Amino acid sequence: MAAHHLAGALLTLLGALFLFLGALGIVRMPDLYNRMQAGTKATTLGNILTLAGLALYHPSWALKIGVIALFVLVTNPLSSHALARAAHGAGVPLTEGSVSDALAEDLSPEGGEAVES
Amino acid sequence: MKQVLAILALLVLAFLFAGLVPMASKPGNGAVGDYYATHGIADNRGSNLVTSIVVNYRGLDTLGEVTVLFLSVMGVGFILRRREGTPKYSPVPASPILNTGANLLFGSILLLGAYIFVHGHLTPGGGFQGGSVIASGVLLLILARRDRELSHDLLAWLESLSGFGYALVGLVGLVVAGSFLANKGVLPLGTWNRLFSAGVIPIIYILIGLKVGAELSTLLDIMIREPAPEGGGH
Amino acid sequence: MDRRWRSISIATLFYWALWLVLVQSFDPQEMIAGAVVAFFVAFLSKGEPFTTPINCLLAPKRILYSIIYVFYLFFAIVRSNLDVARRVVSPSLPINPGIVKIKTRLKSPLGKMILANSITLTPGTLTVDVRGDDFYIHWIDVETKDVQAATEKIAAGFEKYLEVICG
Amino acid sequence: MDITMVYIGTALALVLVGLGGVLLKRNILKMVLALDIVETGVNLLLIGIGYTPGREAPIVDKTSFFADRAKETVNAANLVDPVPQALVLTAIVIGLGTTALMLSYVIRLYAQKKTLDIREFGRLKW
Amino acid sequence: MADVILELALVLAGIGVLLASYRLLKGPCPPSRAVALDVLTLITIPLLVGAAVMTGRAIYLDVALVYGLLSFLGVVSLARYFEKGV
Amino acid sequence: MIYLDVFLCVLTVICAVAAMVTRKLVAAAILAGVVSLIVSYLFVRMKAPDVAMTEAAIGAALSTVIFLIAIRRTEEEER
Repeated sequence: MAAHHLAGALLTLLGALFLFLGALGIVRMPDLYNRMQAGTKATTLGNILTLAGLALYHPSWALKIGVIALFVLVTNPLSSHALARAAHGAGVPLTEGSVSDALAEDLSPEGGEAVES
Repeated sequence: MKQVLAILALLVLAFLFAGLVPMASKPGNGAVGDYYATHGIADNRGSNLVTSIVVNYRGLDTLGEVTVLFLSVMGVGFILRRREGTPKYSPVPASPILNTGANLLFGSILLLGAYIFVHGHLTPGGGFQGGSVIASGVLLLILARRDRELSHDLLAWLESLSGFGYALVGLVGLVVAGSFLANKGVLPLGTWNRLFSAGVIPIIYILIGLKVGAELSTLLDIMIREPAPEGGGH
Repeated sequence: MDRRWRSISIATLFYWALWLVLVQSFDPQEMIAGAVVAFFVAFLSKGEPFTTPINCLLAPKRILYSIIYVFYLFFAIVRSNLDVARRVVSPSLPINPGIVKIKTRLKSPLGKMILANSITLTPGTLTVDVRGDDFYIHWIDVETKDVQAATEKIAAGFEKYLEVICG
Repeated sequence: MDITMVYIGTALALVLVGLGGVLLKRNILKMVLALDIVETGVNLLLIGIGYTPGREAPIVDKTSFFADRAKETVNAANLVDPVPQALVLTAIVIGLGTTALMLSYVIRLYAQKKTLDIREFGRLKW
Repeated sequence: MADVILELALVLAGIGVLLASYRLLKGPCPPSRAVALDVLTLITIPLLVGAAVMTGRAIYLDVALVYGLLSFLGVVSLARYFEKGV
Repeated sequence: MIYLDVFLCVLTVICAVAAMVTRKLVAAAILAGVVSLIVSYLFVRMKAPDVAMTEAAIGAALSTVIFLIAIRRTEEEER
């Protein structure tokens, strides 16, 4: 067994751990925005680590797997941002105990109250 | 009453299906599949046997299927015909970040689509997949940018030209090699597993890719321009 | 040669390189087909990623800063992922969320996009909206509501490099 | 217990669920969605019928697949059946076109009666 | 050894799918389900690449490539739907 | 590997049932998208990369978006 197989498998396991943590995050977190914090971005790192591990496992495909990782790295924050913006625009409330909502303050004409939670 | 009948029918179907599962999972290929798998390379020299079947052995069916797709897009255009006023996209602008990202990614999506249908005879993929990928790229532009109008004339031209080219390749086969959409004897078959090989298969698949991409883009554009009902409560 | 054609030719080179990575071979047939396809793609997308004023893309300072930026971003991602992992696993769920506003000095759309994506990619912060120069950030652990201080905490590290890379 | 049976069972279950939706639901849009699921199930069923465990995808990109390299014949016992794959490949794209056609009918019907309940469209019955 | 670790990674990813589908099926509001969809697609991409690595044939990588580039479009279109942009 | 496949098969059926049962049409569209996502992975496992690619390209965005367009132009809740 080659050493790069073992290293690749370990890296993959680490990535899978982050994938798992991201999925755990969207179950545990109280509101949409926090779910996105934990969910879609821990999985991005998990994705990159997993793909790096698999590339190490099979080095002759490293470039192509790298292209996949690059696509994920560019596209995923775009979709997260679009979803967060849309959800805020559609009035999905922040959780109880949120500290501030500067966006809602700037949007409402009086500039006073935060949105109801 | 009807519901009870429906549930009864579903139960009978479930019973039948349960008997069908062991029957359907017999190992092995059919006789036709075995023939195509054995002689596909000798006949067409395209590595991807699925592509050989779609474009060559069953090329006429594929022509029919492309026609069905064209007809359904035409049907959508006919049903959702705008009656009055200028067509406008939805007034809600997308985030500027998404806008920039769409510009950044559009070229890569187009390139991926082109890669897929150019390599249809070597790797998985082909005209249908590449066309859908290109339509997805157009969808990204439609979603992210409101200022860029899709040129319907260009799409229509592309669509009809590639359809015409498909039929023309078939006719050339009829004249040169004696049967519609023939592959052997029209172009040199080339060497196995290189890009310029498999005769007319890559040409036809590129044409199908352009046609499907143009059709699906037109479909999306027509559907997304249909105005949402005024004050629909949501 | 005007600006449009220059950006199209740079984009052609970029797409050609991407094509060669995808096909993973230097067969001359692939290279010819790739050049043709890359030109068409660059033409159709109007030379898109390279139209914004990165006119001296090959300036050594920019390349150096880009490489440093990639490493900086990667370590930021790892560090804050560990932070979020700690929050997710711990039973009491120690979060203190809220939306704060920051101001950016970056002007070009590309720079703003990279900044927003970097902020989104580092967990703990999520770009919710962008209006002009104001970014609205959802912060999982709000330390300050002040615009200046929040900018300093969230965006200053990225801005330092991005100002050089794409203005 | 063969893995193929699991796949085919899933496919048939999807068909059944979709048919149940078509028969029991009253909302036209939901019925179109159910037909979409039926279509997915049928595609899965066709591919499942062609699948044999242990065989490879029907793409001959290695010389080891050849039975006779000079005559260019392939050892068909190594490959899964390519015919269902060719059928399903086009069926998916056509399915998108027909779904879009159905949905545009749905949009027009809603514009006329402001409801999607199938019982309101009794006039359309033959 | 390496195979065992890969299997373990697969199991972890499978539990991730389970948790994400819990949020998908329960999700109080549609945007939460969209987040679950996002996570599911992101878990699927390594699964596809992993399937390619295990079979050792490069042809399966193309599927992962298509999915990696196009999967975000589903979430973006959902987002545009929520802000009434579609 | 095989256990994961069996689990995903079960999940597919559960998602399809949930898509039929739920009254919110958007949720149904998302669930149908997940069904097509998992089915695409199953196609790869069944050695059909061509079909998997088609399903990925169509099911990832196009079929979801046409449902969303239709829902926006009609109504969100099933009554």
